[in-house]
Amino acid sequence: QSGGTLAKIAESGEVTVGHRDGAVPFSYYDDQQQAIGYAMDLCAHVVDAVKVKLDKPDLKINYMPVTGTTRIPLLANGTIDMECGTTTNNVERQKQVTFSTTYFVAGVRILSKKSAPIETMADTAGKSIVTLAGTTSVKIINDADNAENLGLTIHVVKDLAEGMLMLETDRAVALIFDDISIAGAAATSKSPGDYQISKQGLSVEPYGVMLRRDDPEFKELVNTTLEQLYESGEITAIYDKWFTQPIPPRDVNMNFPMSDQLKAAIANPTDDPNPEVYR
Amino acid sequence: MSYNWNWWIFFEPSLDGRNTYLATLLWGACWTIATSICAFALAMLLGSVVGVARTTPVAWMRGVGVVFVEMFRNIPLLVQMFLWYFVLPELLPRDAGMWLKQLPNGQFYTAVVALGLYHAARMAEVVRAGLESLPKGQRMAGQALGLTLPQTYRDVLLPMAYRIIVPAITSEFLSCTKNTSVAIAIGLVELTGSARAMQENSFQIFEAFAAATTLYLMINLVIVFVMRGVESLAVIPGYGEAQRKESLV
Amino acid sequence: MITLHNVTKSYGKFKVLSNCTTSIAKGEVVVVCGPSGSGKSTLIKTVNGLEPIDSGEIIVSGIRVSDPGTNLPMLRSKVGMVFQHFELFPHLTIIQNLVLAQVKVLKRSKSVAEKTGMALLDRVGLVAHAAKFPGQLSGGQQQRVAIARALAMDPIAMLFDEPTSALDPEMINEVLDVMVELAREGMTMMVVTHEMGFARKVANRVIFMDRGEIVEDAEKEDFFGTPRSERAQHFLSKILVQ
Amino acid sequence: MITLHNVTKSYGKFKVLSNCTTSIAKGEVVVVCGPSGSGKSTLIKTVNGLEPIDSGEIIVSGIRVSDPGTNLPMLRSKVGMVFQHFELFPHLTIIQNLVLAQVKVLKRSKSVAEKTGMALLDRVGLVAHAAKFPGQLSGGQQQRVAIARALAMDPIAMLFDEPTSALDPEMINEVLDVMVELAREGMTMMVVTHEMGFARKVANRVIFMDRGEIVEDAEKEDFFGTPRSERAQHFLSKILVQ
Amino acid sequence: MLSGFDYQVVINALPYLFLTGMTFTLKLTVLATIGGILLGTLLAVMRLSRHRLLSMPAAGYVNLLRSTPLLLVIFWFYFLVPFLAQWVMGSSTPVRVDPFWSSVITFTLFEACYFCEIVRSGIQSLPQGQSSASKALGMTDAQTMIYIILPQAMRNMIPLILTQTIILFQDTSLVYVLSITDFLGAAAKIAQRDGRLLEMYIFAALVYFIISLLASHAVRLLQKRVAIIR
Ligand SMILES: Nc1ncnc2c1ncn2[C@@H]1O[C@H](COP(=O)(O)OP(=O)(O)OP(=O)(O)O)[C@@H](O)[C@H]1O
Ligand SMILES: Nc1ncnc2c1ncn2[C@@H]1O[C@H](COP(=O)(O)OP(=O)(O)OP(=O)(O)O)[C@@H](O)[C@H]1O
Ligand SMILES: [Mg+2]
Ligand SMILES: [Mg+2]
Repeated sequence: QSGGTLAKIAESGEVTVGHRDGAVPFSYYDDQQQAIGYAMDLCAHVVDAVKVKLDKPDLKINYMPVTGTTRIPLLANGTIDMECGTTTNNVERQKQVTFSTTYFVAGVRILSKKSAPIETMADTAGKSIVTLAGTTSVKIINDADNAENLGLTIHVVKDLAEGMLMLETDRAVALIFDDISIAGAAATSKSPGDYQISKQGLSVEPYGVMLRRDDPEFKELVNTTLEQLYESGEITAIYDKWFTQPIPPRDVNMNFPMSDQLKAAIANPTDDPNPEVYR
Repeated sequence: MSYNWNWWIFFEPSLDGRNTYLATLLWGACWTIATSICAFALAMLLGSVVGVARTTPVAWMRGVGVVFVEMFRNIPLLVQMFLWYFVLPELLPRDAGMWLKQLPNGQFYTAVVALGLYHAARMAEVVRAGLESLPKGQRMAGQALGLTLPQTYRDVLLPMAYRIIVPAITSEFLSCTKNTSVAIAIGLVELTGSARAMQENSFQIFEAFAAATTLYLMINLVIVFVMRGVESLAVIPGYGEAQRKESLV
Repeated sequence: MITLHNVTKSYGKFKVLSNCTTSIAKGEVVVVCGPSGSGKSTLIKTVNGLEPIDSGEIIVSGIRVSDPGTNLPMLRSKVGMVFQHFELFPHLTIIQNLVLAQVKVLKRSKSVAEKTGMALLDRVGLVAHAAKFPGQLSGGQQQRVAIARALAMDPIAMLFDEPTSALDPEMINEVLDVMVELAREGMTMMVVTHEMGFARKVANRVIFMDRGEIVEDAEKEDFFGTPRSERAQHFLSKILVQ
Repeated sequence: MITLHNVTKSYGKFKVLSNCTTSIAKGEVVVVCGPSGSGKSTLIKTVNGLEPIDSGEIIVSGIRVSDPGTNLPMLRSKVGMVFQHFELFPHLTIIQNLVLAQVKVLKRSKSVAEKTGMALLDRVGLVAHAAKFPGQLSGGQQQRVAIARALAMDPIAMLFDEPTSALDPEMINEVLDVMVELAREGMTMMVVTHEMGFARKVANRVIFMDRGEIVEDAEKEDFFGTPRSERAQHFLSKILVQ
Repeated sequence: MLSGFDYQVVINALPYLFLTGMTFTLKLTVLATIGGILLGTLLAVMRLSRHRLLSMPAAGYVNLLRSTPLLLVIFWFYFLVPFLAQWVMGSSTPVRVDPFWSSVITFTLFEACYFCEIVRSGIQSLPQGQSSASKALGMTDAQTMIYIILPQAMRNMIPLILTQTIILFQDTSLVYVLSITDFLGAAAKIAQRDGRLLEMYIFAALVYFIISLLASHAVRLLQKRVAIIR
């Protein structure tokens, strides 16, 4: 199919992987400023599959950092060919882009300081909270704010690091975002012991590789690759490498065994954006 | 892979669930205007003081002026915003820092201060240039009549200097308005920020940016229009004509 | 009235004034001349402290100008000064130009100041222009306003720095006429000018400067009769050749 | 040599020149005078086409200046011009100022041009300054260089636009001396100036302008003797009073 | 918190900050300056042209970009450039443009407007008498431009151009909002990885300050050297 991603890659001889620069442990920078992480490993398999498919073993791979703001436009305008990070698969986004099979199931939760703990959205009433620009959390928070009349001051920042900074410096009492990411941020912060994560989840967030719409050929290739990893059980090794063992650059251990939701999603691969499917 | 235009997006409800996207953009424009006006008022005030300081015969005042100007114009505005927003509260005593951080609309005040000081440095140079463009004899004439130095500045030098720099003030004001957009880096949801938020959530990049650009153009036009009025108020009969004649000969 | 004793001033290594000594009695008119850059403007500006001096002494009507404690604004209000480029305040009307310092410095009421101002404008023949701005007058008219502005402060002496050299030839005389009249009325005047016709007519003494020194300081008759220094002779021959 | 016939020019509604007619013979020296803004500068600039005219005719040495087909650069290279503000090229040294147009316009070799240039600098007494920049010379010196620059093109006529009015009094004569000498050597000259001493000494004819018109065009003796128009009388009385 | 100021963090980060970050910033500054001057001169000549077909579009472009905040322009071009490249290269899909080149294009297109105004006023500000004098010597319009106007205009413009370049150097920090690794971006990345924001921001401010200050000082010295003696 002309105009498809595979054709574009074949034509230009290069593929560009969009990644996040601080989404521990999905895609983030190590000591050498190389993008690494769970999602990056999965995407490496996709790239390998592309090489085989196009018979181009010396395919050039570009890495490009994206933010919540830039990831969708950059995918749409052809700057990146896939995005490997912590992007939630949901219905609104499906109008612009599409997603591979789900490779992680997160939930939005609240990170706060132990000295001023926050458990539920109601606890944040009248206070300043922070979340990340261009993410699904923004909508969740706004909906809660409107529904419960919380009178929140909502700060929307560029990335997780800035969000942590707001929380660290008491500009906000809570950082509300995907549980695994805030866990990563807290774990790699200066004093991990100061923070706590709420028990209650505000939503279910299936992650997938974000791809351009209307390109079934490429999506097929990505899905096949992932499903092969799921079937062969290779996924467990990759998962453990990032979630239950010490990871670079500072040998922090996320201690985050695979959830039942993810196990189910791996047993029955799906790219469904509907949260109910994963509950 | 082509881009899906959707101009109706402006009338759809935005993420906050209360306003349409158009309304959020207009709110953003209001923040832009408010920030810009407050910051520029600060810049005019401080800039005038520093600009005057740089032209006085008093050595230490000139020194302070130089330090102020060099300091605030040689650090990128974005970095200055970060310093004011993230670094300053940490350098203050704990309670003062906490108070600062929990100030409602903290980003707004920070943006006003950061922008105000940044543009004050540039206004100081403008005011100085205005004062220096006056014939040296004007200061002497004022003093020869027995006016004190402050009187000479207030009644003789500054009224002329301000008239001369009206065009420069206009362009500084325009630049200040544009620079408010840098405040998105500390989370102020002004016009560029609300366009960005609209883009993130609706994915209609070019509609959002086109609307923001149009609004900026309109704000610009209004400023230019108002400053034209100021300029015509500042005209002194005979003064400009003499200048114009001279440039012809 | 005005005494200068050993006045010296340098810009860096460059001596603008060296050991200038002279004095001007009440009612005397002294013309200062000399080549460009010889320090005439600087000398005349030291008299009311517009140019600070490095050493020496200047006494104006009993006040030591160069003393750090001297109230310079007060002194200056007593000594009128007229500049080469008029230096009217362009943003003020003619009458406002005359009123400003009377109100701010002499603390006169606005109405008194305006009355004084109008009387002086009448004297220089410019009442009709009171409401105009300086830019709307010709050079000669502007200079007459400048003289009126200085007179409004009731000065005890007047300093002129080349008052006619920025004027078109046709306008020089209207200004000189005002100055001649002033001299006749007994005003103490120190005038930097190249207008030797004026010097001949009203000066009591002529001071000739060169390279920061007072080379010649003579009665008018002596100066135009038998100038002693070669430099002064040379200068006069150049300037009077036409 | 130079003929102007019914020359007219307006800026918008404002008539700068109206029906100016005169002619200058070879070797003649004509002085143009008149009040400020009367159109003297404009008139002289029409002669070498620096100011285009609206109607009328100008012929210089047989060439019709106002014809669209005229090679203006060629014409201009034959007519020297000296400006009030010298207009030396500040980024070039004195000798480079003299050489540039010789090389670029007359296509002389650089060495020939330099020789000519040095000879002319010698004539105006400035060889020693050949390597300096214009900004390092006094006004009088700069104007002498400007004259030398014009002469370097071997002009058949010279135009002067108030060549001394931007100069200090002492420097006026050093420039006038060069001009007087030039006139004595038989150069055709058209000179806008207020220096009536110069006019008396070397002019053949005097043209008096007012409000864009040539009001008076007379032999020197007649002009200074019995000027006919009232305006000219008035002007002369003002300018010569000293 | 200041008591915990950690110099070691800064020292460890130096190679990354300068080899990756500052290199990017300086390369971007230099290329955008060169591109901006070339395009800006072209725009200036167009604006000064008597043909409206040339002057109008140039004026429109310059005025549009000058009334839009740089940050918005950065967003615009970052997302638009691939489409532009597709159009220019006649490709069937939007073309991937490296963030570096995307930034270079953005800043070139933006700064050209400012350089355009510098060049334009540089040419216009020369006294009329100079071109009169040149023409009076018989030089043609072109010769007047080449030998008299441009050499003087250029010398008058050099300080302004260099000052604009220093502003550009500072403005490049705005690519931070796109997570591009310029100097500020590098500092921010280290800061977030090591949780040392204060140290990194203060250090970044210091570096920008010193470089800009030295550069503007150098411009002032140069200004005296190239200035025409008047
Ligand atoms: N601020 C200054 N710094 C350095 N030198 C100065 C300064 N002001 C004046 N001078 C120099 O001092 C000398 C005397 O200047 P002054 O203006 O008194 O001369 P003048 O006799 O009035 O000349 P003119 O007839 O040109 O007005 C000149 O050589 C001038 O260059
Ligand atoms: N480009 C122009 N546009 C409009 N008016 C002009 C222009 N150039 C000159 N004038 C007007 O034309 C008139 C004649 O000007 P010109 O310079 O020829 O006078 P002038 O006799 O040389 O005066 P001066 O003695 O002041 O040099 C003046 O009133 C001037 O204002
Ligand atoms: Mg002087
Ligand atoms: Mg003229």
